[in-house]
Amino acid sequence: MIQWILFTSLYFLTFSILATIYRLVKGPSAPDRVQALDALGIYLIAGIAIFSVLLRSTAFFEVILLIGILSFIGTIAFARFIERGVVIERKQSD
Amino acid sequence: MKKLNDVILRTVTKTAVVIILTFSINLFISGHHRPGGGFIGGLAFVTAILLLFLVYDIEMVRKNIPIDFKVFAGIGVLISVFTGVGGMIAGKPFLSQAFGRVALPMFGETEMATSVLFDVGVALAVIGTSLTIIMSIGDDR
Amino acid sequence: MSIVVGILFAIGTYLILSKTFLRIVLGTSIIGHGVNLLILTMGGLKKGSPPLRGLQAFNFTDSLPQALLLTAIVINFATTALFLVLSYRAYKVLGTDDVEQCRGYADE
Amino acid sequence: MNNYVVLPIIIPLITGMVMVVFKNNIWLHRILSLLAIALIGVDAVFLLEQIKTSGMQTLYLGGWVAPFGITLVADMFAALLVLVAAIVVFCCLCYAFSSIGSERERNYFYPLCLFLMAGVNGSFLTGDIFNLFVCFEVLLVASYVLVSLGGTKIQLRESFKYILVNMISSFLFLIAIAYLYAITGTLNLAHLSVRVAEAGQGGVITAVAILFLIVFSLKAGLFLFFWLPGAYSAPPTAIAAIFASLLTKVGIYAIIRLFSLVFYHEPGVTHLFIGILAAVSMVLGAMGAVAYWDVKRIITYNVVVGVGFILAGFASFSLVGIRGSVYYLLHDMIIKALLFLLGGTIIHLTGTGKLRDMSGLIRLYPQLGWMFFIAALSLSGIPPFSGFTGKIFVTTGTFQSGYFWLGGIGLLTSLLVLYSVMKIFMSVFWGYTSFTTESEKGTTKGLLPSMTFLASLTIALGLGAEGIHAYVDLAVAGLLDPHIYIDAVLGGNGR
Amino acid sequence: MNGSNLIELGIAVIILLGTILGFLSSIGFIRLPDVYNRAHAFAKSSTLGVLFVLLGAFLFFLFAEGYFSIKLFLGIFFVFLTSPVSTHAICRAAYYSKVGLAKESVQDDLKEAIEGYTQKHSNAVARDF
Repeated sequence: MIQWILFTSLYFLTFSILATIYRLVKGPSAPDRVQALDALGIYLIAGIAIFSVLLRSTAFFEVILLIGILSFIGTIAFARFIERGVVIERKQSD
Repeated sequence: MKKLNDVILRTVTKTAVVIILTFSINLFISGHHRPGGGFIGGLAFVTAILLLFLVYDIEMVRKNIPIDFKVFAGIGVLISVFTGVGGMIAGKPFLSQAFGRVALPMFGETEMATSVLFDVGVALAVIGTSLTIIMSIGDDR
Repeated sequence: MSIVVGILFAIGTYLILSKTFLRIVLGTSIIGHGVNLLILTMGGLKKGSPPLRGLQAFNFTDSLPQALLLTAIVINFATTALFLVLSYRAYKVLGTDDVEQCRGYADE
Repeated sequence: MNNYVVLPIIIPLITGMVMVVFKNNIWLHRILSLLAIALIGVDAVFLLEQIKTSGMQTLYLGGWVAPFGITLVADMFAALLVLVAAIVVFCCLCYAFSSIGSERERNYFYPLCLFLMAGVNGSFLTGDIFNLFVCFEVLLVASYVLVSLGGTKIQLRESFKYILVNMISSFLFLIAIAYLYAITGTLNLAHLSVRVAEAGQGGVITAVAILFLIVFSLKAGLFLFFWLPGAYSAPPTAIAAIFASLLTKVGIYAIIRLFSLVFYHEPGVTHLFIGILAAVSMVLGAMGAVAYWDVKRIITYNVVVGVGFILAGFASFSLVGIRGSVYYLLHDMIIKALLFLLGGTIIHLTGTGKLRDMSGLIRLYPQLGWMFFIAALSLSGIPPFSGFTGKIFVTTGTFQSGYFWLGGIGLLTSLLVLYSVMKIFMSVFWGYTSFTTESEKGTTKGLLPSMTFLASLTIALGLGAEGIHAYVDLAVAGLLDPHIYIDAVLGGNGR
Repeated sequence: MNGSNLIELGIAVIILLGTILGFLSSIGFIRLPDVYNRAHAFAKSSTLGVLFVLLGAFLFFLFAEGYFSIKLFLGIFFVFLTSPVSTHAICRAAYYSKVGLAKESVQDDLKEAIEGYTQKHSNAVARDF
């Protein structure tokens, strides 16, 4: 029963990821694609969490946190790039 | 030019950096028996500082962390190599590891191995080199 | 896995054969990942009991390729980073990121 | 169990890192780097004596025994190469003190040289194929930075291609390692040799061997040398000399080691292939050397010829041929460094690399001119100098094992090489003196001693070939009989 | 069906709820007309969905295995903290790089704010933002 529910939720997740990939490929503007990448990271986190429940293993928690961190930093970097044209500023103007 | 108004980002960054640093130290320490270790711990550390770079700017981070990261890398590799040399001095082959149990005042009895020192060296080297690379790309003149 | 290795190699080769610096760097990086995956695949699944006491599994992955892989990843990371820095400097100094314009010698 | 084996790798590593930490003190850098290289040389002499008296020296890192842990092996061949490499780098660094310029010195020139040295020594001494890869990468990363150090336009352009070619060959190397591991299940060289001998060298293993050959010939400049002239003529003289004398030789060492220890079962296929590649690269290199009228170009193409000649001796796979290869390899490392330093000095003096733009330099710099004359004769194998021993052994070896065409091409190309170098000599040093001391662009102050040392070394190596005979013979014996290596590494438990 | 099974079932339902939320937000991700609307769909319901899933995993390990995972807790906190912020950053970037609003949009408050600001500091350059 529980397994069945978890598998169903994995199916839902797969559909969501497919939708995100559609947006990633289609997305008319750059922010769309960045948004889709961020969403992909988030859904990946969810998938790993479901897997760790399925396998009853605590080994994947580091991965969850790591993907979270990396996707956050990547998104911020992209946002910086789109907004100002540079990723890291030498001296922030004031 | 006026300063950009990104209060939300800055506020969150202050918390997130702390979380990432905690996590990196966790990764680093767990490397002896579980996945983790010097390289990954070092990289996680770098991500924290990278976040600072992104949200603030290079000058500001440099002012607050006044360390030359190349020196960091050099010291790291030196530490790693010297842990190997330590085995040589004792008459064993290069890179021989020694470990024993040490009673620390707060943590009770802890396992201490020279490979941890090696890992410290690796982590320092990774932090140093990656930050040097990031700075040299971001620091265009 | 082998198919993925092939796809990665194909993408990487395509990118390397293109003209701009950044694409070439990305191509080498992607080929590097393909190679890492290849090593992992070549390690294969071993039969018998693992070389650790207290474990009862019968199928296990070979751990040596993983150690090799870690080293290879580190090296790949270092070379890619260096390559990236260098191509950035080359772009700044040469004023172009087109490989075609970097051909030959100015004095001949 | 011998900790001397690891010293040539960790001494440069430690000193280099100390230099990185104390980065502003150039004099400290100079003294420390010379000290480190000298220490390596002394250590190599120690190793030589130990190997002579008690056979090959091995070191199991961390005490893990052979097929499982990382092994370092020093046989005679490797120790000789380490010694010569130390000598060459010592001279090049002496040369660099007064020629490289303080800009590059401050940008970690000496530490990078030492890392390069660590990588080179590591790949000479390592006992398993993956660490060969790792050491290759260490030396390649150092060389990438050295090529682009200074950041002139030509350097950046050439280093981009250089890095690309070398990265791809590294990936091929990894692929070959992966296949080899999948087939044999081990990476230790001695263990590999045993496994391959057990299973027989089938078609698949031969294919992997050819893959390895392609990888190493990319690195050594054997046949696939298209990247070499650009990359070696771009950086400053001292760096180019180190590259020419060490980097290609590491590739050659890897080819010789692998194909004498592991893939020696099918000489009809693999060694013939090496022979053909060697012949082609000799011919093409000689053609390039004859065709160009530019000092650096001619010398660079001579590197390719040298690579071809060494491997021609190895391809014959006979006692005499391999002995010739070893002799010629040692000679080639010294003479190529000398030639590059001389060529760099000429360019430094006249401010141009074109042969047609200069003449009559010998009146102003007689010492330089005669040194170049010696180098030219030695390069093409005229008797009293060091090239002669190698050439005669290689040619005899190829004739003995029936590769008459290979030996013939070797002789023919050495004639062409003589012509190409004499072309430099005649047009640069001979003829009407158009330069006066006022119009020169630089001085030879501080540059001459290291070149004089190298030149006297090549004479000494030629005259005293008998003296190192015992060492070379031990090296050749180790190369011809893999069981010596296997027994030394695997000890009693070699299966 | 005893207690622990019931708890596990409840946790599974929580996870399912989370993924359904994520699924709905991904439909919004496809269907909505412009960046800002899509960001809205993603930032609200998808973050909530992932939080449900992670919370489910956290509770699962807390009750079924008796293992209080500080790492997972940190992860939940981190995702909860950063996901909206990154969406916010993207939206800002999109707005300042002049990605247009959808045709159906009726109100643009930020534009008025910016105009008001530039009128107030008329000597400031238009690139201020």
